[in-house]
Amino acid sequence: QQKYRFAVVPKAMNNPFFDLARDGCLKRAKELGNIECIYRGPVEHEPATQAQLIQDFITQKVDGLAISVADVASATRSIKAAVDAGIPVITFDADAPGSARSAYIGTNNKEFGLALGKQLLALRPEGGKYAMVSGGPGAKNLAERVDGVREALKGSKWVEVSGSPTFCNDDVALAVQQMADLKSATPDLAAIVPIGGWPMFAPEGFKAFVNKNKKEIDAGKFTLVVADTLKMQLELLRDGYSNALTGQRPFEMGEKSMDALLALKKKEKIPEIIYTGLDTVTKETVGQYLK
Amino acid sequence: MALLELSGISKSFGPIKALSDIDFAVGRGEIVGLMGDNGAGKSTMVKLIAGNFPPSAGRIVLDGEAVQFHRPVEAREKGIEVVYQDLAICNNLTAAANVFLGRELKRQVGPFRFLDHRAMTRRAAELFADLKSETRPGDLVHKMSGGQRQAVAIARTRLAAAKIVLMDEPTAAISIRQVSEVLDLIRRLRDQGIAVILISHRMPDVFSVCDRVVVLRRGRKVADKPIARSTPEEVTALITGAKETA
Amino acid sequence: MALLELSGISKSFGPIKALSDIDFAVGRGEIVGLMGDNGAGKSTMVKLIAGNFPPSAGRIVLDGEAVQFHRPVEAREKGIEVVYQDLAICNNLTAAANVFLGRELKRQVGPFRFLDHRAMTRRAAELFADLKSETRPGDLVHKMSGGQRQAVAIARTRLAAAKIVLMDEPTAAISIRQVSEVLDLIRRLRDQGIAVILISHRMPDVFSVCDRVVVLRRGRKVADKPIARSTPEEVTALITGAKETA
Amino acid sequence: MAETGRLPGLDLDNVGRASWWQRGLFASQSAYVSLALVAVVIGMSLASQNFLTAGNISNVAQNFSFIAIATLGITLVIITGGIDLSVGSVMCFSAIISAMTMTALSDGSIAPWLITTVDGKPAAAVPGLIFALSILAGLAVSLVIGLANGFAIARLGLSPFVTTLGMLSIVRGLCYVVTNGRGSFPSGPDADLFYAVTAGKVGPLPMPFVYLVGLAIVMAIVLHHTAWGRHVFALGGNEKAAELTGVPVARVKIQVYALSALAAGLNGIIVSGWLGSAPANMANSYELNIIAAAVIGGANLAGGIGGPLGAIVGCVLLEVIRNGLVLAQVSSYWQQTLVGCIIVLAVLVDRLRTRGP
Amino acid sequence: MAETGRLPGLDLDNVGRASWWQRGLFASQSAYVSLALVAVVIGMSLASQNFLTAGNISNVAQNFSFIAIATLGITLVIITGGIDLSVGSVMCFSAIISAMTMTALSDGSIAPWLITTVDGKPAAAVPGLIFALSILAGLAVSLVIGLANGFAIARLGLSPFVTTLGMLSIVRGLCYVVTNGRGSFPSGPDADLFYAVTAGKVGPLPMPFVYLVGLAIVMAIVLHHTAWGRHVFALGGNEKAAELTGVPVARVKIQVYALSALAAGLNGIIVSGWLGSAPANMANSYELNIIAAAVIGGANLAGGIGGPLGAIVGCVLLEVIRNGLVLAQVSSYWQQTLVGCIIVLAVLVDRLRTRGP
Ligand SMILES: Nc1ncnc2c1ncn2[C@@H]1O[C@H](COP(=O)(O)OP(=O)(O)OP(=O)(O)O)[C@@H](O)[C@H]1O
Ligand SMILES: Nc1ncnc2c1ncn2[C@@H]1O[C@H](COP(=O)(O)OP(=O)(O)OP(=O)(O)O)[C@@H](O)[C@H]1O
Ligand SMILES: [Mg+2]
Ligand SMILES: [Mg+2]
Repeated sequence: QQKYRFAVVPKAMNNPFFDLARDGCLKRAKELGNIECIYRGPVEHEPATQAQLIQDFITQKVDGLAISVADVASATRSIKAAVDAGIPVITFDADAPGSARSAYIGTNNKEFGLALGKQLLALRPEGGKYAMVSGGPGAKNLAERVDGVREALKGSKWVEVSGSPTFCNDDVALAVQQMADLKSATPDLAAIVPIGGWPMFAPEGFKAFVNKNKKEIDAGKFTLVVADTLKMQLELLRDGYSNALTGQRPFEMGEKSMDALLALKKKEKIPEIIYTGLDTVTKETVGQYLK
Repeated sequence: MALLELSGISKSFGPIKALSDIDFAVGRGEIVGLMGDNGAGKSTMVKLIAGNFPPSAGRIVLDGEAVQFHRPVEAREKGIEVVYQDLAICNNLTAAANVFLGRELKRQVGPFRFLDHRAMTRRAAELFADLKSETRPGDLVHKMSGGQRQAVAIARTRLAAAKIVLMDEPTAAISIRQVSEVLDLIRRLRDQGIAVILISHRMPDVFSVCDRVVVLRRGRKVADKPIARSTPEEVTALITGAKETA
Repeated sequence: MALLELSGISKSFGPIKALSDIDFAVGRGEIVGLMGDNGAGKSTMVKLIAGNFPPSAGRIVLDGEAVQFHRPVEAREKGIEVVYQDLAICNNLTAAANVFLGRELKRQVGPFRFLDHRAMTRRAAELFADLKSETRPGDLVHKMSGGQRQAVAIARTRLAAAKIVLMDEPTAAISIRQVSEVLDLIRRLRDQGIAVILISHRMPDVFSVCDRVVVLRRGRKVADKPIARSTPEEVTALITGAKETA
Repeated sequence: MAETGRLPGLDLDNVGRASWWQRGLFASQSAYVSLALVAVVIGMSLASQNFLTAGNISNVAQNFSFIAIATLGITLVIITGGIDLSVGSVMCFSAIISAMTMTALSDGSIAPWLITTVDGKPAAAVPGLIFALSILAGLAVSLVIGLANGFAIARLGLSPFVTTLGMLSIVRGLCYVVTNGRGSFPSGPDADLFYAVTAGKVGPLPMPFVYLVGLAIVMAIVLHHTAWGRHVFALGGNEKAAELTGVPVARVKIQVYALSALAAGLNGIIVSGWLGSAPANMANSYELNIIAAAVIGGANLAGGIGGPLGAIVGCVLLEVIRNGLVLAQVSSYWQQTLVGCIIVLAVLVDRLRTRGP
Repeated sequence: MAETGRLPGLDLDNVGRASWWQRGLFASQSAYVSLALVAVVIGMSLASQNFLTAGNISNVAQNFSFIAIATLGITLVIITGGIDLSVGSVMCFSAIISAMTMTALSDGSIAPWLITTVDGKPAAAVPGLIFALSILAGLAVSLVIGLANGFAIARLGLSPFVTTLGMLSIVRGLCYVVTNGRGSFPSGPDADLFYAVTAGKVGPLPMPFVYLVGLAIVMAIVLHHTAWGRHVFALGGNEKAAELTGVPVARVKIQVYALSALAAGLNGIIVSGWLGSAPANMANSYELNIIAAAVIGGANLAGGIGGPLGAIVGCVLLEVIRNGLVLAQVSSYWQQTLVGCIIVLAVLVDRLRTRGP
């Protein structure tokens, strides 16, 4: 049986989100047996470093590349170089539409934002002021989520405060501090929607923040709808520290990437866009996700 | 007319009045000894004349023209050369490079002007030989002894046609062999019509070359008289304060 | 028996032989003048004795005991005090702090030992007064004149009961008033049985206080004789190389 | 330095007395930056009425003390004329090691005799011991890193910038290596104690703030009233002179880098207690903020000048600006630019003040 | 410095001649790091058979020149005894401004007369003019930033570390502000020219490599054979002495910071050409790598020592290690740790070599 080496290149290796994708790849690679999954990306989110790494993989003549795109334009060129060298490329998590990649596997980030917005609207149709917390200003997928949230809430009674979104640069401590700052800046803030899990990755800091505003939350005057559904986030939701979560499925992204690359190697046809779907979790449904 | 004339010069550093109301003149080809206790203000006076900092009050007239230097190089362009007490030497450069620092010799190559290493080395070697100093032009100053460094600082003043040379304790660290060379040099400068202000704590040096001696005490001028009409004993008394004025 | 004895001492810095095969001894209560041209190796010799660096060859015997210092403080603990040519002063500290640097006076408060600022200031003031120096103990050294700094460096050697004091051009930058104080100090040290090695380019100083004079030339000892049997002229000739040996 | 008293016998007629505003605290950078701080606070409270609320003040007090303890440590290094770029990485590594130790002790994967079972739930055999061991483990690795820095700088004579730059990289890499990029969480029977001690409150005061004030006072006394403190300043003034006069230069240097790493390690543990997590990218590039805070507070990178008061003021200023800009609803994009401007302005004020004659 | 010849008249009997390995190039850090480089290359080529393939060598040549031009610039600053932390931000900002200018000129939103339409597609009215203007715009902003750094440091007397730390923050903030966080990419009729000039090849040599070699040769000549170069070294040796002897200290300093920023700007434009994009977080925290490369190559942060050869060797070493670790399939997490070790080792070797008497 033919052996294949597939490289998985995340945006940044310091993000726990990509660990799940890696675990998915590794598990699937083991199941398939004839695949080696090489997981390697820039440690921090920086496009030039990612581009250099892709070059290195091309030099190594890996059999396939799955890339979470750090910067669309630069990845477009790297992908072209890989495809020219005969290496099939797919993107996962963050896409480079218009590039030579064969497929994208991941979340529809616009949908993701819309889902977050709709959750908020469902919980609090009466509206109020809201703010968002984002990761880095450079990331296209995050920008799409922000747009999605805004679109979902357009026409409703929800208004975004100025200064939103704040950017925590993937620094979880900063994310919690920014939530506190946003609440201080606008005491009648009715909701915060972090469009990534950062503040909840600092569970104690997040709890401290929530406890300070416990009365308002219990009274339904302050709502927290958070993106992502990592285990610690589900636990926090279960314990009443947030109102709802919407999550992507990074593990599946990893699994499906291996399948897609293998299919490409076997010259099979695969759909260009494969959405892995979203999990919408509320207090009521959190139990089944925590199993 | 005096070559250099200071009138009503004062200089304060915060609460310290380093110089108070100094009047002082140097003529062409005159050697003036500037003496005084430690902290009397001698170096401060040199630095004022050399444009290191402006006086708090008073004016400086050079060659009949009131001058206001903002940078040392301006003073040098007007013909004031200085040997600083702390020598002003770059340890990471060679002796020759230090001598020519700020006025390197250059050679035209097409439209560019490159350093003329050979000419500078040769000229520096001549200057050191003149001073009877065993300083090697190509050696890094970093490794040199105190006296060798002083030779570098003195050699520097010989590069351009100066009107006046200020020497702040130029013989402090050098051996007797070179002391007499420096004193000779000072005399040769005088013979070329160049004025010299010599700061020194060595009474014999001052009395052997200077035409006039000026004594500072705690920032004030307490004496200014021809060397012939003074004695080492009197100057010592003036410096220590045993005698109030002369 | 000599207090300090150097035998066969050599020291090279890469290609430069700063000292070659020096034998040299100092007795208790003896004042030895160490003279030589710039770069002759005087400071190198002082630094060897003071433990700044080890000799390339040869041995040092202090008080009958062979010593091998690895750090300056070890030499000091054995009773060797030094006034360095470059003074070894911290500009950001006060004069008093500099004098007591490395051996601060302390006061016990419970289990802790705190600095005794008052005692140090007072003692430093006494030391400066002794030297007839107008140095204020509480002032930052940063702002002081060259001579004031030298006073700080000299005051430092008076703190402990030394066996031998090495002075590398201690009078280079200080005014005549204090020169005589320093020379007096050296005599007083001798009277207490302390040996002094005085490096100086000032012939009169050496001839007025020293018992013996040693002349170095290009790293070799060319003379070592009682002052009474030498003359300034002879020493000058030895320094300049006009005379080969004595 | 404390002795500025005048001596009776020494009255020179050309030396006056410095005016009050040129002496002591008033002449220090800390005083000027404090003024700047007051100005910024007034400005911020005008820009947002929420700035001076009790909740926000307690936020600020908590947030600034997150980097302030590390800033105290680095101030010592800066006074000796050195620099420590590894503090951010050390914060993270020490937090990770503490959390991992606590987890390993609690699930019995090391030293299982420390764990008993009470009512079917695991409990500590000796109350607080797991907690103490975890903290000690974190501090111990910090100490080792600090000693390595100090050894390389003091004994091998390497440049502090390069050594600690290398260490920044080495330690950050280790953070990723030991956790596989994931970070770790304090857990087990002593976790609550851990949170209480690091992120709790004493009356109205957040714990980190209490530690900070205590450490700052000790540091002020040690710097100005012990021989060791004097030696730290001497090193920054003229290292060669310090060596020649018998100051144990190498030892003091090693101690200073060790203390800086310990302070950073402690700071990291406290932050991880507040976060409830020690992510592997925690405190990433904080070294620049920490150095900026120390410098804004008056520590001079050339050595010989600095102190705890300035360090704290610098940290407060940075945090007030960060917090204020969010409160004033300034676009996030502008924040970095403004913080940069403030850093330059703070040193500019100092420079204009001391501008020579 | 070039004059080491001996003079006939001056032969002192106690002064010998340095052995060959203690003189000239052999005694320099660059020589030792080059040796280390050779060792690493041999090691890597044993670890992975892909390492010495033509494709990979050309990769390495391209990648290291991405930071090498900026390293040349910062080496100048380091020789004067300064430091420039803003280079990473400047790389990014200059690339963004270039790309934005090209886009704006191409879609006619500024200076629409530069655009005509040929066969229904937009084309440049004057071939290459849009390209030239875009590059100039990028370099012009870099120059402005460099001049601002230089002015603050030379005229206002601020510390280089703090000034450029502030600038790092200011300029990175501006990158986000002008692009609204998204970055930008070169587009329009001259984009292909832009790509050819920045990321093309001359024969087998990548363009960036060609620029680098050219600039390094010019720099070597200027440093060692012009008065300006001599003054740069003098500044690093003793700034006060340089001032007193008539070296135009402030001017040279400003020029040096301006050149450093220009080099970084040029480097940024080249990288963006290769990426085909100028994202707003490009070259984030590259300053530490760039400084590390300069230092590994022998530039001394205390000032007075350094040169282009060393800078290049330092960059090559860092890139060979990065590339080699990927090829040898060592985890990224270890890469940082290893780079840190190499930094420390490089200065350690230098230190042992020059170890005192
Ligand atoms: N930059 C400065 N800031 C503050 N005070 C200064 C400064 N420079 C000099 N002083 C003070 O001014 C006074 C005069 O100093 P100056 O250096 O002129 O003395 P001097 O006569 O040259 O002494 P010496 O013979 O010791 O060199 C001293 O009290 C000194 O402390
Ligand atoms: N650290 C060093 N490295 C290399 N060479 C040195 C070093 N220290 C001194 N030298 C050299 O050793 C020789 C002797 O120097 P030393 O300082 O002992 O002279 P000196 O007799 O004290 O002269 P001076 O009267 O000028 O102070 C000189 O040639 C000097 O260049
Ligand atoms: Mg003087
Ligand atoms: Mg000497």
